[in-house]
Amino acid sequence: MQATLTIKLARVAIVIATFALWELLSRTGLANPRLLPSASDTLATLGDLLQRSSVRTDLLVTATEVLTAFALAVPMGALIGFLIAENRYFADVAKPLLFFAFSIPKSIFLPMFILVFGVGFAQKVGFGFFSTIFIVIMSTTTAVESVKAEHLTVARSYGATRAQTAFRVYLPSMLPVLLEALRISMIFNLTGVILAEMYASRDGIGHQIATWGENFQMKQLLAGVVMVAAIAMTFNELIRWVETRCSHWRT
Amino acid sequence: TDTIRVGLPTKTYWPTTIAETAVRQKLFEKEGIKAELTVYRSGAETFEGMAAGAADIILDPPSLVSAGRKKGVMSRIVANAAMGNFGWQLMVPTKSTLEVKDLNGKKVGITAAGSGSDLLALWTIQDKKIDFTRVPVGGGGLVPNLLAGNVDAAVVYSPLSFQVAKSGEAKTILDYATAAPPNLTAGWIVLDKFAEAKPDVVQKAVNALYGAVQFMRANRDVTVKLIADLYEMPPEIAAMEYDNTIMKLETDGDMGAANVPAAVQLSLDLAKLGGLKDIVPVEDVISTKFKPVPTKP
Amino acid sequence: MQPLANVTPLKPPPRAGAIEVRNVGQVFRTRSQDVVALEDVSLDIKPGRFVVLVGPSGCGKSTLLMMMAGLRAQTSGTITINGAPIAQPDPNRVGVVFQEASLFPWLTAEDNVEFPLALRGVAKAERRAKAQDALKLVGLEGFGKRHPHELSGGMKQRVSIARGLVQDPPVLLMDEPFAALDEQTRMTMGDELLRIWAATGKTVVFVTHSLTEAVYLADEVIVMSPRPGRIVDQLQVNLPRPRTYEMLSGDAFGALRDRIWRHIRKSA
Amino acid sequence: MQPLANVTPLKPPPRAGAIEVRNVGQVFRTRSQDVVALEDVSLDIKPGRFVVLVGPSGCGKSTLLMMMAGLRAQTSGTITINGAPIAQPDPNRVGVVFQEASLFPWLTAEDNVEFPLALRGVAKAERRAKAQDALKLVGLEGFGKRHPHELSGGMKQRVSIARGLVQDPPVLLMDEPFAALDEQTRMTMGDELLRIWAATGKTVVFVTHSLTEAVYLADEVIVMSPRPGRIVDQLQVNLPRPRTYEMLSGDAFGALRDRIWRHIRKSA
Amino acid sequence: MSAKTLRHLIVVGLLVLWELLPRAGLIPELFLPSLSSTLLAGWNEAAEYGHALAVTLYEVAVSMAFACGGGILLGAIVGSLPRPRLLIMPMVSSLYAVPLVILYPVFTVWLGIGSESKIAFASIYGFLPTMLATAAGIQTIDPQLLLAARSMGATLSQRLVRVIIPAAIPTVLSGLRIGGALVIVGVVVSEMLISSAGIGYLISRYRTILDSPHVFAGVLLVLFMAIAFNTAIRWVERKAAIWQTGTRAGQGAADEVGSGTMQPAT
Ligand SMILES: Nc1ncnc2c1ncn2[C@@H]1O[C@H](COP(=O)(O)OP(=O)(O)OP(=O)(O)O)[C@@H](O)[C@H]1O
Ligand SMILES: Nc1ncnc2c1ncn2[C@@H]1O[C@H](COP(=O)(O)OP(=O)(O)OP(=O)(O)O)[C@@H](O)[C@H]1O
Ligand SMILES: [Mg+2]
Ligand SMILES: [Mg+2]
Repeated sequence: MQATLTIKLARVAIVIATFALWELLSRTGLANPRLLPSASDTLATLGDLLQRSSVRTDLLVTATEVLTAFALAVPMGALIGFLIAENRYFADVAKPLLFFAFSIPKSIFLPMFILVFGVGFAQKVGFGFFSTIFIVIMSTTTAVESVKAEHLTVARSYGATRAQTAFRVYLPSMLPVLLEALRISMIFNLTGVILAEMYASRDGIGHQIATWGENFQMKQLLAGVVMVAAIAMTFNELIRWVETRCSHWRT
Repeated sequence: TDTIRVGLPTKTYWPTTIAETAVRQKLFEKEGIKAELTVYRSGAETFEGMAAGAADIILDPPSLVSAGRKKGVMSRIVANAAMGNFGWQLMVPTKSTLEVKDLNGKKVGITAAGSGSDLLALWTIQDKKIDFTRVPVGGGGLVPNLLAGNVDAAVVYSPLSFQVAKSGEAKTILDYATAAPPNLTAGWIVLDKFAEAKPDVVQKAVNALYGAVQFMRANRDVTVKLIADLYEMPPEIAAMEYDNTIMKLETDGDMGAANVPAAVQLSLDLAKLGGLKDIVPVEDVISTKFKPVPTKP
Repeated sequence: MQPLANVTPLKPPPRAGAIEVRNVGQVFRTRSQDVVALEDVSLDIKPGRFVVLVGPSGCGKSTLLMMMAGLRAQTSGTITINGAPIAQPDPNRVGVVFQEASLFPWLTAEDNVEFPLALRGVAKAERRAKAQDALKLVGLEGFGKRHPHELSGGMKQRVSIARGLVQDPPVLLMDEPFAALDEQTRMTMGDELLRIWAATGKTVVFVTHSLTEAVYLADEVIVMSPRPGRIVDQLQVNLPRPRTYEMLSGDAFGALRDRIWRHIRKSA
Repeated sequence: MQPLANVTPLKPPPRAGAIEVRNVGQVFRTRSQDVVALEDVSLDIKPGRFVVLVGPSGCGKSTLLMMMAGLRAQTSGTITINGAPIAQPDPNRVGVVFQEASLFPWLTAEDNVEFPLALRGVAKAERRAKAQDALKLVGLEGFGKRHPHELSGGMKQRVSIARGLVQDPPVLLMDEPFAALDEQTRMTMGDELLRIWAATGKTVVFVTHSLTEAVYLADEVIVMSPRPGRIVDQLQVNLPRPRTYEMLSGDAFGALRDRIWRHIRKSA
Repeated sequence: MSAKTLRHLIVVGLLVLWELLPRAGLIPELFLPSLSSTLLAGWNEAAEYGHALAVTLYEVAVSMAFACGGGILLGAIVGSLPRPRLLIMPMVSSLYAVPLVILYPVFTVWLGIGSESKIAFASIYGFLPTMLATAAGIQTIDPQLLLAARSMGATLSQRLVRVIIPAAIPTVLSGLRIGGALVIVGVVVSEMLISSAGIGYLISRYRTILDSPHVFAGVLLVLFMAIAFNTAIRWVERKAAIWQTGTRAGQGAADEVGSGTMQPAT
């Protein structure tokens, strides 16, 4: 089913309402405007920030890091996840271990990434990768497990190879779960890269945001957060677009 | 040419101003080296950065050097950067009537347990013979939680302290720059390995850094503008930062000076309050090999 | 690989599709107890024969087919096709039309039919042409762009039959392919199937519950007993080919049908 | 709610199950084009009648049933049961046996049969007893603990029938319930169904592709034309009840069967 | 070698490496103190760690109830209603796109600095993936099953509890797994950022003074929580294996029961 006009309108309405509420809270003083600058102020600040070439460079740096980490983590995570789901033995060995790795706050390991990669592009990408891959693996495993046995039997009867089964049966039937996983992975990835930038860096938007926060520059901080959120949401919408294109067969 | 990687504990902290001035005035170039500045999240992260080999010279308190030596990271302070907690203030919301002595049993915000602000809070407890709960709220949470009333007071660093004082949101009830006994709060630190392998680079680096301090003292307007730019704050607050912090910094940085060992010892003693157990003798923490010769701009 | 039969139904080429089932048994382990689905089943199917399998519900017909297709391992005994055991599915030797349509819901009808060809890397245009032919054959011309959930039960089953035919393997295993079809469509489809079979020399193993259909289609009808499934009778249907609807009311036809009927009644 | 009929098949209680279908149409919107599945269908089914629906594959039988069950809204026209329109499924008035078994794979056979009772909060013991009876009725005694994937195609369909019967609604809609069954089981099940129907006074609407079955079971056979589905004939079957297998070879039976057959042939 | 043996071997191998690498000086003790010194540090401060664990466990338990319970319920509701799904899902996933960690210090302004803010943060952190995964899993359910349930008069809540959730069990379980892990991470991270109690607090306090053995003693405790949670989930998974029949996961479960004749897929 596609988003109908009403739903699109409702969505826009909700977005507007959110911003209106934000503006109202701040303007009426229900929330201390020093702590929650109004939406309009924040957006104006955002406009100013985007004028600055340094901020644009930071955004570009962060975006490159994020995309690189994502492009590495997703295929690799998906492959490992797939292997785990396909191979009982491998699964029994690796699944709990991966789960434990997933459950530890990753920021503990930030120093180790500096140890291995130094401070810079590789370290950000490395940490972004590290923050993302576990969730990709875990989600892929689930997605694989939700595939219907009868569809696999059919493919098997036609002599589908491993790769063919993967791409022609697993992939389409896992798609909804997988796209959701991609969405969540992107958020982990983004957070990972930003954390790495906050931890140690020479540039990148995370570094800026950390500074604004410590300096109690709430407008800039919120504008920065809106900026990052906007990037993530754009990505979300991209996936949604893929979703509507690919899943129309679902009723 | 050699590159020296300078690790700075946060962006809006005076070491960044020093290093940036040195870069902008081309003092490193004049010494024949290149500098690469990296900003870390806090002092401990900076130290980890150096230990991981990502920074050659950093600014941190002696306590971390001491703790690091016990953990196999061999480094020393090569230059004395500051002998006081300039700009650090114990603040309460403007409307609050609390005095320092009234804080007994109250909640006081600090950035992180074991951090500089924690040490000052602990010192306050000891010195004023009161007891209060220290609540770590992170750098970003300090002022918001103070204003929201989640904490009754907070140990605020500069120039944030100046900023909120100026805006009238909070007021100072204790200025650590004057109240706390002078001790070596921060120095420039290098790994022993690096000092041995490239003593000349270290020497040149400290020359440039102290050249920057000299330059800043001599050029108020330029520096105030730089601070305002770097920290993204109004010039009047930048000026307060200049007057109350930059002007108080050590100008020669000589670790061989007579008052240094006692100042370092005091610094380590304070850190003990914060739970530091890994104390090494003062002479292991400092190096007197380098005496900065400020680079002329 | 030979071209799809229905395009040029001229000469019956010799196809090699001998099936040998030797003392095959199948035991399912369930949570509660072991179920003996098949016991000591032996069969010899000569290449090019049309063999129909009948038997009461749950007697193991589908299970036997799955084993012949290499989709399930037997608990005991051996199954060979052209002398070689089938340890795993081999679409070059055996094609299957499943009892439940099991179409891929994310593919359109024609993409579903093309699926086995796509797996073999057949070029898009050729694939499409073959799929169109097969869909036409099952009376679904013009429905190629629909997704399975937009089709009726019988239509889905026909897509599934088309998918089985398009592969053109020497052995075709069909599990109640016409169950969801009305009598008229069923007859047309039966005739089409016979035509393809005659033209290509395939071996067909066909499961049905309609005894009339069984006799009408078969060279040989194999009757199975209820659990544990065993073979209780094996009838040669010596009616002349091509078969006509008139034969349905003939005595020979009636006699064969009755004989099967008695077997099934007895065993139930 | 009345007790399950087969437990006490003594007196036929009067059940209210009048179905009125007035000028009903159904248009499906697909990506490519609009499909008119049903056009101007009107029907009047008196309470307690056994009505059989026949028609070529894809003519809209299932669609019509879904609309009667309140599971799909018609595009035009009205459907009422006992005078009240059915905007949504109402198990107190209508029960459905689907064309595809649609059992819950995570429930055992008996839990599947109990499911509708559990929804109504029937006590465990009563539920279990009724489910056992229903399973016995469909010849699946002893299979209660199996999961659907451990059952054969026909067995699944029978579980689904049992699930429909256990609900005991005044109107029972059955979509090709016997399609996957062998002739023997099919006949037994048909007789059982007639017995329950006679004992409970239900209204039954039954879809089948077997014309013999249609005439054997029905009070009335409704013949539909292919897309767009319309009603082309409505035959009263006035054979006496109880029906016997001997009637199958009678002339009256043959004549009725032939008449339907001609309709279907013509329209195909 | 059985999978379990190999896994245990790997764990033992990792532990040995943990002991040896720092001892051999291959990794500075600052980054990874040896296992023995970590255990010793934990043992010496056992009381302190015990107290912190109690605080953290409490926060984890409450957040888990919110995140997993609420996430599954809402995910199931939203996932099964097409219109709300189209409306709400984009909102929810966009909401999750806001980097909460960055805003956490500001959040405490409204949520306070005690356990409430940790619970709120961890709940949100774990809630969204659980909900998203559940809702996505719902979409893979065979619509025919819902139709059947509807025909039998199942109310919305009955459909939810009796059809949607069981049918989506594999996805729901993994949502639970991910959500649960995130709750643990969320509580610890928020404690690390702002708090005066809990394991996260200890980790960040010891980290600030570069006391790495004590830091890793804390990490070890976090790991133990994860192990405990994993054990619990596996227990649920085994109980639920029977629900997954008909899917890949179910095939695995069936294999376990022992229909040994099944061939491996592909
Ligand atoms: N996976 C399984 N686990 C346990 N028992 C099974 C399994 N599959 C089939 N069976 C049992 O094996 C027997 C034979 O099943 P099969 O599907 O081969 O029957 P069939 O002859 O095709 O019946 P139908 O005509 O109803 O399709 C049945 O009793 C069934 O319950
Ligand atoms: N969801 C849908 N979208 C589009 N078309 C549909 C949809 N459902 C059914 N149709 C079309 O409506 C027509 C009638 O379908 P229906 O399932 O009612 O047929 P039927 O009489 O039950 O056939 P069969 O005997 O094969 O089960 C078919 O042409 C089918 O393709
Ligand atoms: Mg079968
Ligand atoms: Mg139908």
